[in-house]
Amino acid sequence: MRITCPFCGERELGEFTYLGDAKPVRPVAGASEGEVFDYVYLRDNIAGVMSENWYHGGGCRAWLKVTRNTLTHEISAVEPAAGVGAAKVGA
Amino acid sequence: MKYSIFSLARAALSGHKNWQRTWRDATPKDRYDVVIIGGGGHGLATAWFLASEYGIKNVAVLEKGWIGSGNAGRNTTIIRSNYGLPGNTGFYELSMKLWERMEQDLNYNSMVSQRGVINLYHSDAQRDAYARRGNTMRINGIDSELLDLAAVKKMMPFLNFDNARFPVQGGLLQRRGGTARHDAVVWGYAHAASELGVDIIQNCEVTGFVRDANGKVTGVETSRGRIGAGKVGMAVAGSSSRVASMAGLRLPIESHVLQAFVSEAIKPLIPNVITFGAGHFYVSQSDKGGLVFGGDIDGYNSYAQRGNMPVMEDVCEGGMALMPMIGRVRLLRQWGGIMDMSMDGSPIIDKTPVDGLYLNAGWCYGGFKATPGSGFVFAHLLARDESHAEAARFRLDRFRSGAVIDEKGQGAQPNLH
Amino acid sequence: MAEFSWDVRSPLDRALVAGQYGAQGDAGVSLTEIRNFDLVQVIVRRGKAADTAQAAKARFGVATPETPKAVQTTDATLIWSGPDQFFVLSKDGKHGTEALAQPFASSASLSDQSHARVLISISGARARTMLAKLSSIDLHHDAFALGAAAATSMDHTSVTLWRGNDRDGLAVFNVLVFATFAESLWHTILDSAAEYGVAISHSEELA
Amino acid sequence: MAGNQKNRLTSGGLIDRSASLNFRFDGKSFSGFQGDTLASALVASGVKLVGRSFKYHRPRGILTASSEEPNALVELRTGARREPNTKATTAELYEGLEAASQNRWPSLRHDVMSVNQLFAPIFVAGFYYKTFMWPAKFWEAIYEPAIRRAAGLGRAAGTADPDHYDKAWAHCDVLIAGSGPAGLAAALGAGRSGARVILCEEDFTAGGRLLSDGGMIDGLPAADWLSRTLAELAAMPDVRIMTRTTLFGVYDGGTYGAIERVNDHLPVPPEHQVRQRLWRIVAKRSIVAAGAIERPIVFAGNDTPGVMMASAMRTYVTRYAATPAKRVALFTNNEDGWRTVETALGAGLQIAAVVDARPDVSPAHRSLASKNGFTVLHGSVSGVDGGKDGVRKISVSLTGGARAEVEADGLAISGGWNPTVGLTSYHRGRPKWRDDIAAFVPDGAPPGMVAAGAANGAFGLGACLREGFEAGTMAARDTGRTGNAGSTPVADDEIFSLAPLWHVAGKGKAFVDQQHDVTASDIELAQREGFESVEHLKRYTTLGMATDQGKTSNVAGLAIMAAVSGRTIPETGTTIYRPPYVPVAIGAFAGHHRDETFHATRLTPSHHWAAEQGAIFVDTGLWKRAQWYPRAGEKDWLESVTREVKAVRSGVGFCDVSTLGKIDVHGPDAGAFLDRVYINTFSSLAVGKARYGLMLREDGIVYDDGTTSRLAEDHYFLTATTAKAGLVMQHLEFCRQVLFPELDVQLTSVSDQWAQFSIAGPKTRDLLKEIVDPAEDLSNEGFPFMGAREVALRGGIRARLFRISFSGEMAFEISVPARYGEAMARNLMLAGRQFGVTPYGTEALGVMRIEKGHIAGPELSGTTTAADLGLGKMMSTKKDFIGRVMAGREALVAPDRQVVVGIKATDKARRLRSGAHIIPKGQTPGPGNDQGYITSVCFSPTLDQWIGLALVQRGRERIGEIVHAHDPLRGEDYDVELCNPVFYDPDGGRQRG
Repeated sequence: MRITCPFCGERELGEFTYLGDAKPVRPVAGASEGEVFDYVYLRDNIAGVMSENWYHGGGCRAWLKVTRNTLTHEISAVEPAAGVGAAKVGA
Repeated sequence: MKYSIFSLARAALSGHKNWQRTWRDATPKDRYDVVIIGGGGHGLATAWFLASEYGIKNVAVLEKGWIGSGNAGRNTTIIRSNYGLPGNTGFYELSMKLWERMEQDLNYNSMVSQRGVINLYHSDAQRDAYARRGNTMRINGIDSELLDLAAVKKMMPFLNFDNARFPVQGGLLQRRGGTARHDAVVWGYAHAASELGVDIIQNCEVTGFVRDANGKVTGVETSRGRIGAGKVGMAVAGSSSRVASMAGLRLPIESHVLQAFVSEAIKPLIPNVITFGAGHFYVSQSDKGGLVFGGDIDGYNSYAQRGNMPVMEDVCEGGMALMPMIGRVRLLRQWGGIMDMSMDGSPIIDKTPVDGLYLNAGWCYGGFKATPGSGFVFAHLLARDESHAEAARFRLDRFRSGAVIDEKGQGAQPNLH
Repeated sequence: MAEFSWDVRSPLDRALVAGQYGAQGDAGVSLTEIRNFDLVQVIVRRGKAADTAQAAKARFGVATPETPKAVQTTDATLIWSGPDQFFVLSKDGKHGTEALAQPFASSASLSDQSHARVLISISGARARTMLAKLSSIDLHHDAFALGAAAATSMDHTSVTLWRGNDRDGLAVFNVLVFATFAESLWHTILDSAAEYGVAISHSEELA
Repeated sequence: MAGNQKNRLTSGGLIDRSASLNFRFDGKSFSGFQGDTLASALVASGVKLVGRSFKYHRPRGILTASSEEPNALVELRTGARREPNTKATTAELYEGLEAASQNRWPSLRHDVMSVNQLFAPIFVAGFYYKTFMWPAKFWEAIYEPAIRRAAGLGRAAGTADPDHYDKAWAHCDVLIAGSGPAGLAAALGAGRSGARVILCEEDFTAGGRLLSDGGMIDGLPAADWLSRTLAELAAMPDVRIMTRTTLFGVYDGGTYGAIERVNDHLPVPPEHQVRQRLWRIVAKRSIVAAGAIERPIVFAGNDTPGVMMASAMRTYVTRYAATPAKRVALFTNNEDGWRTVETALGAGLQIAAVVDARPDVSPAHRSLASKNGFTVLHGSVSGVDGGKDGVRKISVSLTGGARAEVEADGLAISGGWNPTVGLTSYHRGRPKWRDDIAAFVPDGAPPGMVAAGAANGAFGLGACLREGFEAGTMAARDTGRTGNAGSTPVADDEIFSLAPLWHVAGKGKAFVDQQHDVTASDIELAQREGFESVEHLKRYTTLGMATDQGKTSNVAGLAIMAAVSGRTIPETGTTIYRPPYVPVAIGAFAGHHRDETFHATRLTPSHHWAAEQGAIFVDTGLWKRAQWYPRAGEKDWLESVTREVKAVRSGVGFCDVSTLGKIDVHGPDAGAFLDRVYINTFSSLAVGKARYGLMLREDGIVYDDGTTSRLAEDHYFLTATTAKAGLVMQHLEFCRQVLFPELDVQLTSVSDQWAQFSIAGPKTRDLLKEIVDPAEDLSNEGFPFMGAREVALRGGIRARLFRISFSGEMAFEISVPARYGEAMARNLMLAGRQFGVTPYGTEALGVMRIEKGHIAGPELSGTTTAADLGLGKMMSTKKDFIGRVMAGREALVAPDRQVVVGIKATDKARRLRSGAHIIPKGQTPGPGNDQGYITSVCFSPTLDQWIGLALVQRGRERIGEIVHAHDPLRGEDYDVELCNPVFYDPDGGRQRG
């Protein structure tokens, strides 16, 4: 598998680390135990197109949101995580 | 039809024309007391134990392809009961005891081979962790031995003891562990269950659940029509989330790909099952002569049943680091299976929040060794509506309560288990 | 009172043996360790891209690299090292952490990496062939042109790689590797290069 | 010259007759030429019997001339380089080659195990599943060892592989598998268009079937066209032809695996060179031009030595000038097979007869037969007479029912061709059936891949060239290369007229899978027993699972299955194709990652200094760390470690702790950020102070710990444990980039920038005063416990100084830029000489932390909570942080959890061991009373006894209780007392003083 890092270009799988489904959003402070449980433990485990967190740790150390098909491993989009590129915020 | 050397010799005289089907080719009935989704080892074992142990014979096993086409037919055939945490320890030993009588129970030679499983350690910390685990096993009446370097050298003189990056210091040995012929386990359960009246229905894909007004599951929709059921048990590891979602359930499970490898057949080289403690590699040699080996999962969600090169290389690097004698042995085949990776690395055998639907899932990459035990306790749950004592901790609600069974201590990150 | 000597030792001090290694004859690969440099990691703060660029322009006379490339000035090289960040490679404290603290005070965070990396310059007729054993990225002259840079891995070890000016008509590849991994990677490089013949040296001068 | 090449033609062939090579097979000397394979040299020498089969030990010869060979497997080379199951058909001949036949005893000609053939009536498919079950204990003791010894073909060396391997990457626009006409035409099309091209050819010479079958291309004889084309391609700088290289797999994202046999054609690799190289090729497009494999027809006796694929026979005759037989019969069901007759006649061989299963034969062939005096029989070969010494006579069932016999010493078979669909099917693409050629062709190939030529079912030479050229040109276009591709090479197309025939009924064993001894009747039996799915068929009979991966057997097997089950072949379907395309040495996948270079090694800044001191090193992750520093006269590690601990406790010592993860946390929101990742508060930490912090995972379990110092308003310096350093950095980046993108915070790993030393002991301050600039105030007031700031050292360099203690002593940690690390160690020795300064290793570090009750790796097991570790009070209730909510779950706050306590044996002389379990005193150990276990132990020189830490149920409530330590693995049982985990200076006076 190869992932096209938006910063580095296409790189081989070995440079990346996987975390998992990018859809669950960390509940805000004060969320109930049930909400946090859902975030930490339950997964849609999609057979198809899924949005995922990957880390380009063997490269530019950016966290990436990768849209990938779990049936074919086809990658259709790669975006930086929300906090990458913060230098340009407000520019 | 009873299998034996005598029946074989008799059949030889007639040119083997008289053999019957190993399991009946059943057509679905309208209704069964229990319908089991999934014709893998676990589903078939469950059916056999329902029929043989709990007297429930009006049972169907529904398989979307051919029986054993999932992980039962695609694993590295290792059996062992060397677990360290309450919940796992007793359960896997129950399973091991059932392995030890399997051929006689089923009248089918599944080649259960108790050749020993050794986990090598390479540091004091690893030794201590194994000692803790081995002592747990002994306290639970399970055989376990802590070997020092000299004992390991004697047993496996072919390991790299001279110039290893992470020298072997010793190992934790379970002599009763070993291997079994994976396909034969499936066929054996199918054969024996079919003889007791269980219907094994292949090419029958479940497409939905039939629910009554109260939401109770009363049957399944399939590619071969609607089939009524008193209870429905799911044993579809690899596809658990997909099937559960038809009943509106989200599970603490991710599907990941695990690769396995086999080499060309060679004369006996490796006598036992070996796991490398300083890399991702484990190996045994099949009776046919191939080295069967594997390592870590690829590490990302996948239903594609194929792996990628980095992990293949990683596994072979581990193999060469541990036993550089295999350098010129050739890798013959590589395959990938879908693992039901749970959030704590341990299985789930429980009722679901949906009445009438029972779950057997989350086996990670350890499901094969659990086959008889899983069938036994799942049959118990289906028959008695309560967990078997040895499966009482495999609850679905343990993630909510925090009573997880996390052997590796990696938390809610399935690809690290 | 004891007299303390603070001699600087490169992490390759023991491993690097200057001279010829591997196959005899003309060396296909030249390895030169650059031993004396200042390296500052600059990470731009939130919303400060423009301020940082301005500060860099004032200081170095060039724009900060916003894509994977290395920009050479008369006395420094700015090397892209990730989104919102770059290295400043220089000598003799001219653009060291202390010197840069003031110009970037309000716009970027600085971390001294001068001792955290080893800098190896790789050239020679077989340099690309040899690097194909270590690097998964495409180093073809079109795909990795003069001034191209990459944050990547060699043999599972993180490196910063960039192509400097050609020498004798041949490409020069510069590799920054973490200091504690350096000896290990050095041996791997030597193993990979041995069949082509290796000329080994070290230098105090930035290329 | 050894051996007589009696079957070598006097001229022709692509062999170098000036380079004669001697070799040995089963101890006997032979000779061949440069350019031979082992198989062609054996053919030339008249050797027919080459091996024994897997189950029945039947004599076997050479069936093919390529990598699909099922029978001619040998052990190549000797000693540590012995390679079992090596295909003689692909092994290049070299001077001094040694090969031995396999799976026979005592000799190939007289193999005792051929007695198995007598049991053949019982040894049918799956017989072992029905027997060997009684008595139960006999399986491991008797049956299985016998089965294992009998199975397995060749013997591995059993000793470490002495050769080296490496791995490399390559990148291209267009990757081509195969250098036959289609592959070369593809390379021309792509290369002329300007694409970067890599062409992999598994053979040692490019050309594919052109080398055996010739033909005319662009008006030139194939050989001339080949050399012209290779020259044109060689002149293109971005076209690379890799011979001896097999493309074996395709992986996601256009990554391909290939194995290059760099030096297998030599007795041993030259110095500094590898045996084989694994290539990871990244290609935008790929073209499978890997040709097709001729398939046998299954009939009784089809495994007799001397039965050979018709195309292989052409290869031996044309390419190697070696004649497999003198009087050849051909059994064909298609037009292509007849080319073997032409080739044989051209080489002066006799044709015994042609058995053609088709109703009609062309007039041209009829006249060929009459001109050369051989008969054409319409029918099928139904039996073969012969044995170890080859074919003698062939029985033919004629169309219409009559029988005929033909005397011949070689039988060529041609059952048609199967396109090589492996590479196109590895992503679960299912090949589709084409009736006109009665074969599966590629379908559902991975993205970017196409098949061309014979691999795509186009068997004519002209079609191969056209398809290849078109595929090459299109692939180049797809990658944006639009140069002028010129025109396609042109050749005529041969007629391919085939009447499908898979199996001829007859008496005797008819083999489908020759290597695994799977017969047609085995397939029928499998069907009878309900193994109807092709995957069941494969698994039950082992069809196609041998080292040839069923290349010559799979399609025939499923055709027979289809026939007995009344289904069509496409309904029956194929099994799933799995890589690698040919078996690949495990060593090649490992490359240089073996022995000491299995993984990288990380060295601390003072490593070489420590080595000079004679330190013993321990592997900690990738690190080598000094474990202890033995001194002359010390009898064991314990004595050294005890000395080091005493030296610290009574004076001063130092230890390199640079392996800790060190992270600069910068930015206006750095404090707020740390508040969210630690359970305790850091935003309130004063500049110049350090604080111990604990991090949880989101599930509420402890992740890591360490001290973090505030060096400036917007700059914290965070440390993580050695084990978790990299993971913590990744986790913090996740928090920064994904969870809390709104915070203005920057993270940089500075682990390698700083050499960090722990200096501990009551004389620490005295030592520091020697080395720190006198202007720095190191007094308790000027630099209090948990102070942290930059200081100047004598000699002008700057350091970071932290007053923190892991040992319970008065202690500092000092950081200097890493290239001063070695100097720092020397200077500490110098500065501390008058105080008896002692370098200590990780063991002494461990002893002191246990004495002080500090938790470390064994307690941070990934299952313990902050409260389990006695750190529950650190958990802030005033803020949100990672893991806060889940940490409150019922089972994580249950009162009967196992928590950290100290333990000491009631018998002071007793040694403790980690991993022993804790059982209430007086009870018999069992699952119901297993209350915990010992996590860490050490011999405490301070207390003069072994002490430890343990996780014990309700441990803190049970301080003072005597419990039982149970260690059946090591046969030890003894009483221990649960105690306060802080054994040493519980009030902390020493570290604060």
